[in-house]
Amino acid sequence: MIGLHHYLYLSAILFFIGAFGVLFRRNLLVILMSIELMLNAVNLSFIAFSRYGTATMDGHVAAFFVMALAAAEAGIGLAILVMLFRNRTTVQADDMTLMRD
Amino acid sequence: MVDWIDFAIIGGKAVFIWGFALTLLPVLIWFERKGAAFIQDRAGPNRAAILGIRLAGFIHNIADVVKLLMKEMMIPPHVNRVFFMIAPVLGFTFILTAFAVIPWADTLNVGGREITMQVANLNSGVLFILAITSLNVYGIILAGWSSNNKFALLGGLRSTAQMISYEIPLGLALVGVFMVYGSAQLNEIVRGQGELLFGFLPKWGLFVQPLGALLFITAAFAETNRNPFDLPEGESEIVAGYHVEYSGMRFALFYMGEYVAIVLASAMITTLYFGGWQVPYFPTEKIIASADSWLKVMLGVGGVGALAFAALMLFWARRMKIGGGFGDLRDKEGIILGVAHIAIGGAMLFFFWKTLSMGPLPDWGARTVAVVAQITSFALKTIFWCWVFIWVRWSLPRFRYDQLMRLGWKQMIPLAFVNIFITGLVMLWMDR
Amino acid sequence: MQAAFFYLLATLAVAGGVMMVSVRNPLSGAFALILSLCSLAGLFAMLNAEFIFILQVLVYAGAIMVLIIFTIMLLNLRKEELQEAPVGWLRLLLTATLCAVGAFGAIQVFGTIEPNAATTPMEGFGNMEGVGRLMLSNWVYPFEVVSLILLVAVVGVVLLAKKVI
Amino acid sequence: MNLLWLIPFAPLVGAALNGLVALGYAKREHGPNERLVALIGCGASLFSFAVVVKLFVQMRALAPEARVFEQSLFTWIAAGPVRVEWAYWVDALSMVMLLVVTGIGSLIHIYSAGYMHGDRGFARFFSYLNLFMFAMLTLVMAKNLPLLFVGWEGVGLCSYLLIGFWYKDLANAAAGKKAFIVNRIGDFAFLLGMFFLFVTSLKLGNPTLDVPTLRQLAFVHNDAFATIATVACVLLFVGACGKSAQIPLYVWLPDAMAGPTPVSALIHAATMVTAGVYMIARLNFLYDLAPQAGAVVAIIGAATAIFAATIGFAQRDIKKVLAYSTVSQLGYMFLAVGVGAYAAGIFHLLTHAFFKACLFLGAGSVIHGLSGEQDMFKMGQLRHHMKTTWLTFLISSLAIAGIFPLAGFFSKDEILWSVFNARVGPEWLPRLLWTIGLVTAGMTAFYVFRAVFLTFHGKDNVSHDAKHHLHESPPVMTIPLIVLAAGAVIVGFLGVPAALGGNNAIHHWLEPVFAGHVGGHDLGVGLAPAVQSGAVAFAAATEGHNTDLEMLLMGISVLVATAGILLAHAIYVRGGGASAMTRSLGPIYTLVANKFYVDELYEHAIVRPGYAIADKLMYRVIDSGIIEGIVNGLGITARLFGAGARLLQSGVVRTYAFFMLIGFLYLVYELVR
Repeated sequence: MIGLHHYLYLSAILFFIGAFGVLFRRNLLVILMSIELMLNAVNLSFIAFSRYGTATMDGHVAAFFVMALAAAEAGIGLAILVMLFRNRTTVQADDMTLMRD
Repeated sequence: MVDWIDFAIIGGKAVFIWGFALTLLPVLIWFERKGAAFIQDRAGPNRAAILGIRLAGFIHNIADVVKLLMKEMMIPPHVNRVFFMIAPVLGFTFILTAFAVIPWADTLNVGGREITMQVANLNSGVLFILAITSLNVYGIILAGWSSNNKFALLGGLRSTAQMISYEIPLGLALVGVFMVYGSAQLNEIVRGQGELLFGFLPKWGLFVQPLGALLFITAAFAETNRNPFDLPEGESEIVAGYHVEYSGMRFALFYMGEYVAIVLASAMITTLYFGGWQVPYFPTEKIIASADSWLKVMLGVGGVGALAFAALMLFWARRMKIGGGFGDLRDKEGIILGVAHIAIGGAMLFFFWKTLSMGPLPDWGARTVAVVAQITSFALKTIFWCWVFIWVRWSLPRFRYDQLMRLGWKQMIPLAFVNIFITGLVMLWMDR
Repeated sequence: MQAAFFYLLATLAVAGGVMMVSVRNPLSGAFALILSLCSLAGLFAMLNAEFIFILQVLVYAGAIMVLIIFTIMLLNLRKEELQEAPVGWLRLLLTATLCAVGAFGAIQVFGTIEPNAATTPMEGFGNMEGVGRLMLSNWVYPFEVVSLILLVAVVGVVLLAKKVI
Repeated sequence: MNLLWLIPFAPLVGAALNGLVALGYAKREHGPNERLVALIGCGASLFSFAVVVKLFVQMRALAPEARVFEQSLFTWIAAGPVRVEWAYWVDALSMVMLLVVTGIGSLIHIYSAGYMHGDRGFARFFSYLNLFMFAMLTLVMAKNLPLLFVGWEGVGLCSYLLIGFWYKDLANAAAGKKAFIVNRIGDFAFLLGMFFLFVTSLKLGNPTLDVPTLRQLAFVHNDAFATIATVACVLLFVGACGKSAQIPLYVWLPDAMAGPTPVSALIHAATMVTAGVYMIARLNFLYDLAPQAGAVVAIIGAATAIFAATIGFAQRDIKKVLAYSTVSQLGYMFLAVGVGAYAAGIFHLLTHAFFKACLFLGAGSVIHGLSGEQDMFKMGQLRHHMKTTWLTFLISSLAIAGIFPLAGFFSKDEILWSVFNARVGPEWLPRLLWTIGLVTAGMTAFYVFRAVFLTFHGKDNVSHDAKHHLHESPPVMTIPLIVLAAGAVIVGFLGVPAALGGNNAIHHWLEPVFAGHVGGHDLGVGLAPAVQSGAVAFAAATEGHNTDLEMLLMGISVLVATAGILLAHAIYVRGGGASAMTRSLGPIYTLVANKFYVDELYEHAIVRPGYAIADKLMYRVIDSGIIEGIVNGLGITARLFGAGARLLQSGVVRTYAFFMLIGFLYLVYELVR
């Protein structure tokens, strides 16, 4: 029988796959996508808790909010990325070091 | 527990709706060709024949299929092979999936078993369709990008932007429908359209949501990349858009995908704004109650219609003969069709005569009659809308790209908001 | 049956994720991610979250990922731009180890949580109406805030995307 | 009593109003309407006076033991066991002070309206004056020591503000600073004394600083209080020294004459400087427990009296003479309270308020008439020009000299009689103190009449310019003078001793306060023997069991005073004036004229070393070296840390994410653990 733990473990694994992507990759696009994966992993826990934990739909609402924010984040992030690419013709995160000093 | 009969029923329903959509494909292509010919005042395809039967060019489709199947499927160099091959399949599959929630008749009660006449009775079916169609863009985008061709890429980009843009007014126009019928479940919406407005007007979406209907239809045209919104494949600008590098059956898949999308859009328009499977003025109960008369009328009208058609065919065959004809089997086409229709009409009239002496229909029979009537209603409306798609295509010129975007963002989205607002106001005023 | 579906979808989700972080081409990565997201949508459906399942497909797969792919195509990166500078083995090992440790730890934490509602969910659980009612009653303030954030995002994106600021 | 709060707050409102007016006109070309300002200022003061008189009438109607009014406005401090109310409390002693403060204060307000006419800071002056009234009344009416201290500091502040009223003159500002700083030394001691009292009451399980409660505690637990009484009393007396200008903290008062003359009259003669005396009288129960402290007070008082009188001989400035006279007379009062004759001290305070205020105002009138001239050697023969001033000044001078039957006679002789009979210290001490007092009385007569003769009689040294403008002051100034002079004549009869057939009304009025009667409760039952030392002196002064001796002593003091006057007359009217005396005394005169070089002594002994310590040790070593070193060290350390931490800021987003992950892992670890 598949229970809460299965979903939570899957969520943890997906979250850290996403974290690995954020940490390891240099391409800003991939980093952005990794963040989306992390958000989704969290959504999975929300939904799983909603189903097996509280049996209310609050988790669904939370997941909805996460999705809305993810949409906003993706829009803004991509707009910034496009601007960056226009100005510096690169999407490598390691090249963006203007904040260093 | 889902037992095997349920599975079988679901499978049957899936086969039915897909069969319906795919059967409409050649019809649509025929429509397109003949419609174009009609509007351009020419004959259109009329050569391909099997044993002389051309069915006014319908048989030409078979020749097309054979041609496309026999053609070499080119894979140009410098393309991303995997994506190049996946892309056409994606577009086609997603659209077919969306048919799962289209209802085509009222719920059928047979042997204590309730059979909903849609593959999946999802609670938010409309959104499901939106979701699936939004995936449809991947096929185009992928094809455009993987072709490694600047025209293809431009077509893909245009297509993506256009589809994302018009999804918004599409969805917003739907909100009005949700509000009026209080549900996002397609079957519920259709059921809500069975009532009468002011006692004489069917409560169709078209009448309660005129602005919404207009917006939805327009956006649906854009979503299917049909004229006047066929920028992605604008042949005069970017050759053929995203599928410029495709050939053979892969090209055919794109082509079919487009027509299936038209069918889906027509089905959606029908379901949401034109009463779906509802027969105007005859809600399900009424049809069941007067199933005998319905059966008689259907058989009688069908039989007489078939005989009349047969007469027409025979008359045409005689004229052909007088005119000299082609000198081959084609000359016999009118006689063959006429004889066939005499047989069909005779059979129907025979059954009509039988029903006169028959007692009242059993319950399942009555219900089946109702379902058949509703399916017919649904099919006729859908086919009508398919025809409208063709009609518009050959009547209107194409937008310029910036006009397209301006229309979408600056006119349709605000209008959709206005529609929601007005709907809300009216509902408040009417107090539901 | 349920277990089979779960493991199938879970495998697909994990495989998609792993592929996304490992393939070099961002477009391939994006499609891998779409695979992963769609598998997650399936999992949501398995959890009786019908509305969220549809939203997942509609918003994530249908909008966000399209936007990302659109951007990838818009930038139209050349091969050399797609190439990342090689990352040292040490870094790979370190990151992977840390993430593995983190996942292990998170699993440990999750393992302590006891489910308390394993029964079949009530009628209408997870449908659009239920979620909508909850969202506009208990969660109406967050809801409004989210709408404001979206508005801000729209304005921000329009401003950012203008060539001349 | 519900009216109590009106007494201090009416002047406060006046101060606020006039302060606003002053602020509003600060940048304008013309000053505000003087009539209005004076109306507000004098009105507030007179209103308070009216309320006080009403209360006085009410109080007189009560039985002597019940003569207490009380009102608590709100809780001011509530911290742990401490509860300090903003409470007003008026008994017989406070009532005397209230009458003095509001009555004489009102007169001086009125006088000021004339004296300050045309000054740019007219509204500011009245605002300060009203504020002073508020602070002084708070001091007098305070139920507890912290509130008293508020008033104490408040009057100090107003004193500072008013001394430096003409702040554009650097000397005035310096004088204000001097007064303030010297007062702070006393305040410090005062605070320490207060803390001693508080700790004692805390140990007794009833932490309080309310005067009546402390009094009750002192009576019930007089052992506990006796152990700390001496220390506390000496500390409080140091505070009183600062406020009331006693040795060694008297140096600020003569300099304080830099302020406008009404200020000198009100603050530095009649009211504020007597706060020390009032405070000791208020805490009489404590001083009764500490005879040694009383002796210290008496000795310091006597020393101050004669020392200041000596300096008064050689001053040229008319206000300085009066200032030293004030110091001297305050010494007298301390002498009285030191030997336990609190009523005599308060009586002298009362009479002194009248005649000294009158003298100051008279001097002010003279200065006003002479367009700001203060040097007595540039005056003379003014009696022809300023008749009213001359007469009132003369009467007040006779009063301060102690000529029968003016006010000074009765109060001074009562003090001398009390001292003569006192039981403080060894046997010879009261006699010595008495002798000093007597000598001082003669000296007082001499230097006061020196001033009278130099100013109004003698040679006419008025400069030509000044003579041109010479005029009698307007009625608004002379009327207060007349009232005060009348007071200087009449007030003495409140305390006619039994020896002269009087009933000593003021003593009877104050009896409940000093004999242990509080609010109708007879706490004097079971008094410790120590408590009674004051009561004995008091009894000796009032019962008059030795009438003959008392009469004799009175005669001696009057003779001494008359001798002083005659000597002054001989020198300054008939003789060659100052030059002859200067010649005959030579270096001694120089010494006295320079105030015994006390200021210079302080300058070299305290101020210069203080500066040196502040500069060389505090500034250069501690502040620049240690404190700034610490601060700079912190800065340098932070910068070093920053330089180290900056290495972490690579600007690479992934690195930051890496640190976030590590933090997250730690969180997970904490959860798992």
